[in-house]
Amino acid sequence: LAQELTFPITPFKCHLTDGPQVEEMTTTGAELLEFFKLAVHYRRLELVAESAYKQQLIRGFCHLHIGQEAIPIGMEAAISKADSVITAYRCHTLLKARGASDVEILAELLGREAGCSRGKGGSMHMYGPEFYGGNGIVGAQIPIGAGLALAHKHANAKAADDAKRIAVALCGDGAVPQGQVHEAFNMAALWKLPVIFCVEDNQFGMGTSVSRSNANTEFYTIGHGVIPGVQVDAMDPLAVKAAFQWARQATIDNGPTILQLKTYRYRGHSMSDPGTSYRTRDEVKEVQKSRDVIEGIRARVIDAGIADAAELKAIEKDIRKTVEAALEEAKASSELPASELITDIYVDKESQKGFVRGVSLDKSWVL
Amino acid sequence: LAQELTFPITPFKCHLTDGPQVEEMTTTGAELLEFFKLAVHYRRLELVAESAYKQQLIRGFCHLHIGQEAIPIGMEAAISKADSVITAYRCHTLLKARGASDVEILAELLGREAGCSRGKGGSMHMYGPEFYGGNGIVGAQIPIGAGLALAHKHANAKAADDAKRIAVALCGDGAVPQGQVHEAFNMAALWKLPVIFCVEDNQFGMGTSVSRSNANTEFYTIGHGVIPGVQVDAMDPLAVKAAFQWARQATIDNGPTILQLKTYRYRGHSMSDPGTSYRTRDEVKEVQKSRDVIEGIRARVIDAGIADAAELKAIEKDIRKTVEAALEEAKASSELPASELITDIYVDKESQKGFVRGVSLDKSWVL
Amino acid sequence: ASITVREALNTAMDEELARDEKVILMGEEVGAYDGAYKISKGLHAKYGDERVQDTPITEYGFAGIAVGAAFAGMRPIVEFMTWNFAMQAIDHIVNSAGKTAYMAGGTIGVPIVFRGANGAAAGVAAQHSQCFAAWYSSVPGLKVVAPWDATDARGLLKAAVRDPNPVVILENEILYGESFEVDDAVLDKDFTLPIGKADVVVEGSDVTLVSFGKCVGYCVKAAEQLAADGISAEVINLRTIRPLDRDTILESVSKTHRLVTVEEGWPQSGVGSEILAAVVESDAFDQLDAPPERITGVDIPMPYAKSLEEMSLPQIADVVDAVHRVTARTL
Amino acid sequence: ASITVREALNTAMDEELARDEKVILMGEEVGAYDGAYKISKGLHAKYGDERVQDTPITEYGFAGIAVGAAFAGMRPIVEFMTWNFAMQAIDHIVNSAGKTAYMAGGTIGVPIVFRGANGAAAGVAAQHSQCFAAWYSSVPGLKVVAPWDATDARGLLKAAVRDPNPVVILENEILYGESFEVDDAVLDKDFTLPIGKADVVVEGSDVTLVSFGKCVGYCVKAAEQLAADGISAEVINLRTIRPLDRDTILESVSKTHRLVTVEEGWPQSGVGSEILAAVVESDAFDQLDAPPERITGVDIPMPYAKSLEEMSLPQIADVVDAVHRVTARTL
Ligand SMILES: Cc1ncc(C[n+]2csc(CCOP(=O)(O)OP(=O)(O)O)c2C)c(N)n1
Ligand SMILES: Cc1ncc(C[n+]2csc(CCOP(=O)(O)OP(=O)(O)O)c2C)c(N)n1
Ligand SMILES: [Mg+2]
Ligand SMILES: [Mg+2]
Repeated sequence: LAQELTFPITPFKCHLTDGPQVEEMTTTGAELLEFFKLAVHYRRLELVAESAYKQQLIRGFCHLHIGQEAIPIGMEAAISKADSVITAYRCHTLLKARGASDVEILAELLGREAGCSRGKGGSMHMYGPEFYGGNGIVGAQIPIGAGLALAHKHANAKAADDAKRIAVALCGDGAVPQGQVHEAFNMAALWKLPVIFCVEDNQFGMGTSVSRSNANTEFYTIGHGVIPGVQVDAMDPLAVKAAFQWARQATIDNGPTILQLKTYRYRGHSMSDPGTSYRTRDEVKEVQKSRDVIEGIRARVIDAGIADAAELKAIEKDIRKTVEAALEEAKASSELPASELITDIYVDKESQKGFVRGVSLDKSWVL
Repeated sequence: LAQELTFPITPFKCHLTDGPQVEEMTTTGAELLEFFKLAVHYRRLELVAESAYKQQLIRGFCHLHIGQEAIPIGMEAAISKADSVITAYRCHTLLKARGASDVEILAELLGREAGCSRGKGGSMHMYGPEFYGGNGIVGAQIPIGAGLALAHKHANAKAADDAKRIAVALCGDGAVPQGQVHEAFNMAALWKLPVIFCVEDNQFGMGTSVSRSNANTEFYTIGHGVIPGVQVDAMDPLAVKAAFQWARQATIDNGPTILQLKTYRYRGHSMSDPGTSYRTRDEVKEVQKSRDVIEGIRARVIDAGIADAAELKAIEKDIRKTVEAALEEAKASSELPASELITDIYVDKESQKGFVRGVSLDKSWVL
Repeated sequence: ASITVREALNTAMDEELARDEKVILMGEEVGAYDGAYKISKGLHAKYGDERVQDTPITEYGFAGIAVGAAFAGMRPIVEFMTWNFAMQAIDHIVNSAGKTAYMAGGTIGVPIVFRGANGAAAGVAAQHSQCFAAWYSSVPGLKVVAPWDATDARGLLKAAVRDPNPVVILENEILYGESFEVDDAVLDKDFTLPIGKADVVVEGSDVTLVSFGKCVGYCVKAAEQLAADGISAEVINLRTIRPLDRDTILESVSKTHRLVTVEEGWPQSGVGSEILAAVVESDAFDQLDAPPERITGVDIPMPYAKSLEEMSLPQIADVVDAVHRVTARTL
Repeated sequence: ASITVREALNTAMDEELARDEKVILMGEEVGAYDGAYKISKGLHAKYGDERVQDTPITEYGFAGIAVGAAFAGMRPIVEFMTWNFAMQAIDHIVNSAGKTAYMAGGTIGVPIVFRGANGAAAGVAAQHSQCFAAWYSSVPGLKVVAPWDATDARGLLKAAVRDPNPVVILENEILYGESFEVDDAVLDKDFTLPIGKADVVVEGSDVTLVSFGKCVGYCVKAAEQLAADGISAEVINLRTIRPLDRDTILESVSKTHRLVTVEEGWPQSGVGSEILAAVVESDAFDQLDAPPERITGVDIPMPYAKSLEEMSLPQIADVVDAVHRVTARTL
């Protein structure tokens, strides 16, 4: 497991930077196996959510990250737990990668007390350790992410080099044209904010392919002629790790960077979208066959002799059990009592006192 | 006057295009003299507004275009009266250039019935022949301008080449970072809308110099890597004309283009701003001395022997009289009667019927 | 015939697109995807890109573009996937569409329709569950309608497209799939409903229930239950929230002497607030035999969890209870 | 001492910036230019770029950035040059600031202040003259205050900066230059006013006038005129519009039996609507001896011309007239 292994990675495309000047990544057997476990775990979490949704345990929107697992894996391998992360509604595995438990995530999906937002936020509004959502408004998390970076910039000024923090703000390809994303680019560049803007370029925003919503689909070049950008093969966690390692330092040194993370969404946009009207089934299958994260790592692990197929199967089985057990635990968590309806409107106890109007004056509260 | 004259123009900077490949512009004595008259007229209109403001005949905001006259002159020399124009609140001379009378503009500033908006819009909200404002929200006119172009695109599809129309949407340097400007860029590029996006780069947005609000101040390059752009010496009406001639055709052929019109604002941002805290008086004087539109044309006219200094002075005097007479006429225009308070909420007579609430139920109207 | 609200909206747009080539439809996923909620199903196939335009996820920008097109004489229908996202575009709806006719002294008209799902759906939490009825209906220059049934949906949408002024249509996702009986006249390609007129859905004599959109259905059901208790409720479907049909409301209250308003939106300065205020300010004040009541959404952001969500929104029983309260006493 | 509202706001920010280094001020022209209305005069010179940050004209973006900074523990004060421009940022104010504590089950707080001039100034026409009091105060999760005098301005702004929740401050450009007497206590660097409590500015027994911001001054003047006619008006300065101080209003109405609300904003679903509705829904209904009245801005976009503008807005005489109407009759 301590064995060093080196793999070629897809060349980065770079704009206004030389980028991460690496053509191969060196890893260890241990790391590779860890990546395998994480990929399997992240996917299983979403598969369990998917089936819970089909059993009507989960309501409303539920956006799965299946296919895009290399992003949280590579990112977390490169950034610090003290860094801040924010993303859109497709947030479950990113939160998991930050350190939340399966139960917290699944219980949130089920609307239970053990949920990371205590059942009040649901699929789109999850929060956790240095993880600030989960935002349902396309693009809105990008300036918020720049704001996290603004706070870090203030603190960094007085911090030792190894205590400096950054923010990572992720959005989809469909969010790139959003005006506020560009407003954030401009201010982040002007103020040299330590923020990595990441585009999870999964080729579609709901039913619209990337080129129908973006005049320029080379997102690593979208930073107004001033922000350096790198395009990354984001089906490979090693490439993602290399990109974030470079970007983290670049952003501390020089301000914002953009990562275009080329990936693919296997499922429909949300649970109600079969995901087949705007692309062919063959297209999906082709990606699954040739670029799948789990299969990619599996092959590397087996080829390098770190584990054999059966051992990996056993790991997968274990993880499946773990996540399914977490679902049971989540199910066992209680629903919020009626009294919780009107808590958390304000964050402090003092402000929660007073009159809260119910559906009628009669049903109102005076606390 | 029919004499052909050729002048060198400041080289254009071009992005994603070869741009207007001209290093000199040929004009006639007649055109040059006409430009002189227009420049003097546009400036006088604003000077008269300025003094009317100081006499408290005009209220609220009043943004003068003094210094930037080469833009309406060069633009109108190149585009068609059937094309549509929209700009921000700094709109008086652009409307004048479209064909409105001095009285319509001054009466609007005075809030009188003869005003182009019948006194209801004021300085920031003027409308006229193929002129759609006058918009008080920084940046908002840019998508609206793209929308005018969308309508033209529909009609152009069936129109003869010489009947094709475009839209010109102007904004200030301070408006460029606005998100909706970038949203409009993207859609205009995707849909190949016939729109020229113009940045009147007068170096300041209120008290903020261009480089403090824009990470990239080379606005001709700001079009997301897909929209061609040209930087223009917009203190020279001939350069502006050349740029618009090129841009008009380019936009009909290929969709949006960007013109960065380098100009300078002589006065404060609005009447309450002395305009001296964020720049030196010397800076303003230097521009006035070396790049002033009127003086530039005057020198050319005299040098070419089209008219002498005294003749030009006489023209200036005449124009001054004309505009001052227009002010008197505007002053003579009546104020809107009280009954007009509640007209124009809706544009049609039918919708204007019914209940309109006044300051009290008692003072309400039933029409 | 019986048609769903979705079909009503779809056929209304189809007919208006066919009638007037100045009419275009714009929005996210309205084209090739047939609409996020399939309201525009088949329209892209029939009318093509030029008439049914998919947009990027840039509400502010495309709302502005649509306003510009309307300035130039087109008649755009802008679909917001939901009204929650239209908050990004609210400046254009209010400042560019709503105020321009007035600012221009009547020289510019803005014939535009903004439509989409408004208010709470199911299980979509706080950012996706806001009712914007009170906000938009507070803005002079806009017209604001909220269809309840299929007749409303066809009649109001078609009227909106033909109106020379900006019209906001507040639809409801949960109603899209609901079927309603419609008269043959409603299916006529020139059927419109007058904007500004409320509809008395149920006549009654003991209490006036005023509502719009989905809650009208609750009121109708409540009226049925109340009838069993011998209470005769009159149900007013506002249809239009601006301009508000004061006459119909005041007349009804003068008859029934009791008033309950019902909406899913937040209470403070809501539509119900306006109706109560308008009634008590008028001569109808003297006609009231009991304090009027508002039934509204609870004054909280919408929670995700099902049990909490249900408690956050008015239910039929809340309407019934309120009526019992206001009819319990006689002056 | 006597200070202007501008000085009150300026010193309040200065003291809070000095007190807590997490406090920062952001907005257009707040820095080197000292503020478009000079509210932040001298603060940039004193605290530098890091604490007093000029922004580009990108309200949506910098509101979002400020929210992010608040998520991470800073305490940003966001100045909107006027609230009209904040319509571009309203999604972040409502969806990101207002709703996050609830959506996060209380795990995230958003200690942020959004402030700026609200409502009509003079001669700036429709796009620059809108009152947003009713909109923001309808949103649970926000607190909304509207200072009238220098005491309010200092006390509410300092309380807002120290509040762990998002607070919207609706100021008034015309009041900035107005001077008010203040107690010494008001000048204390730890002076705050409780958010959520109204202030009875004038005690009276014949009618309750409820108002906020600039119109409070009108009510005070109206009360003086009315006193000459032998009518004793009680004037309530709301100070906070959310959470509304129901108790103070209801108590007063129960005493005076008559109610007039005064605001410059549009009538429909305005702040006055809410107050009328809240009163008539409550037990105070039975206490009313006359229909309550709302005095509001006329239901139109704001015209530019001076004569029309004046007619568009409530004047002191309108308040006096309304009081005469509501006191004319006894039940
Ligand atoms: C402002 C806004 N407009 C529209 C929506 C509806 N919507 C939710 S997700 C989505 C597509 C986003 O696509 P992309 O950014 O590529 O992210 P992905 O779903 O692929 O992760 C849309 C249109 C929204 N949530 N917010
Ligand atoms: C959305 C918005 N924010 C702020 C303002 C206030 N404001 C009016 S003009 C202006 C400066 C604009 O500068 P620029 O775009 O360069 O145009 P210029 O005045 O130089 O012509 C500002 C901040 C506004 N009108 N709209
Ligand atoms: Mg995508
Ligand atoms: Mg400028």
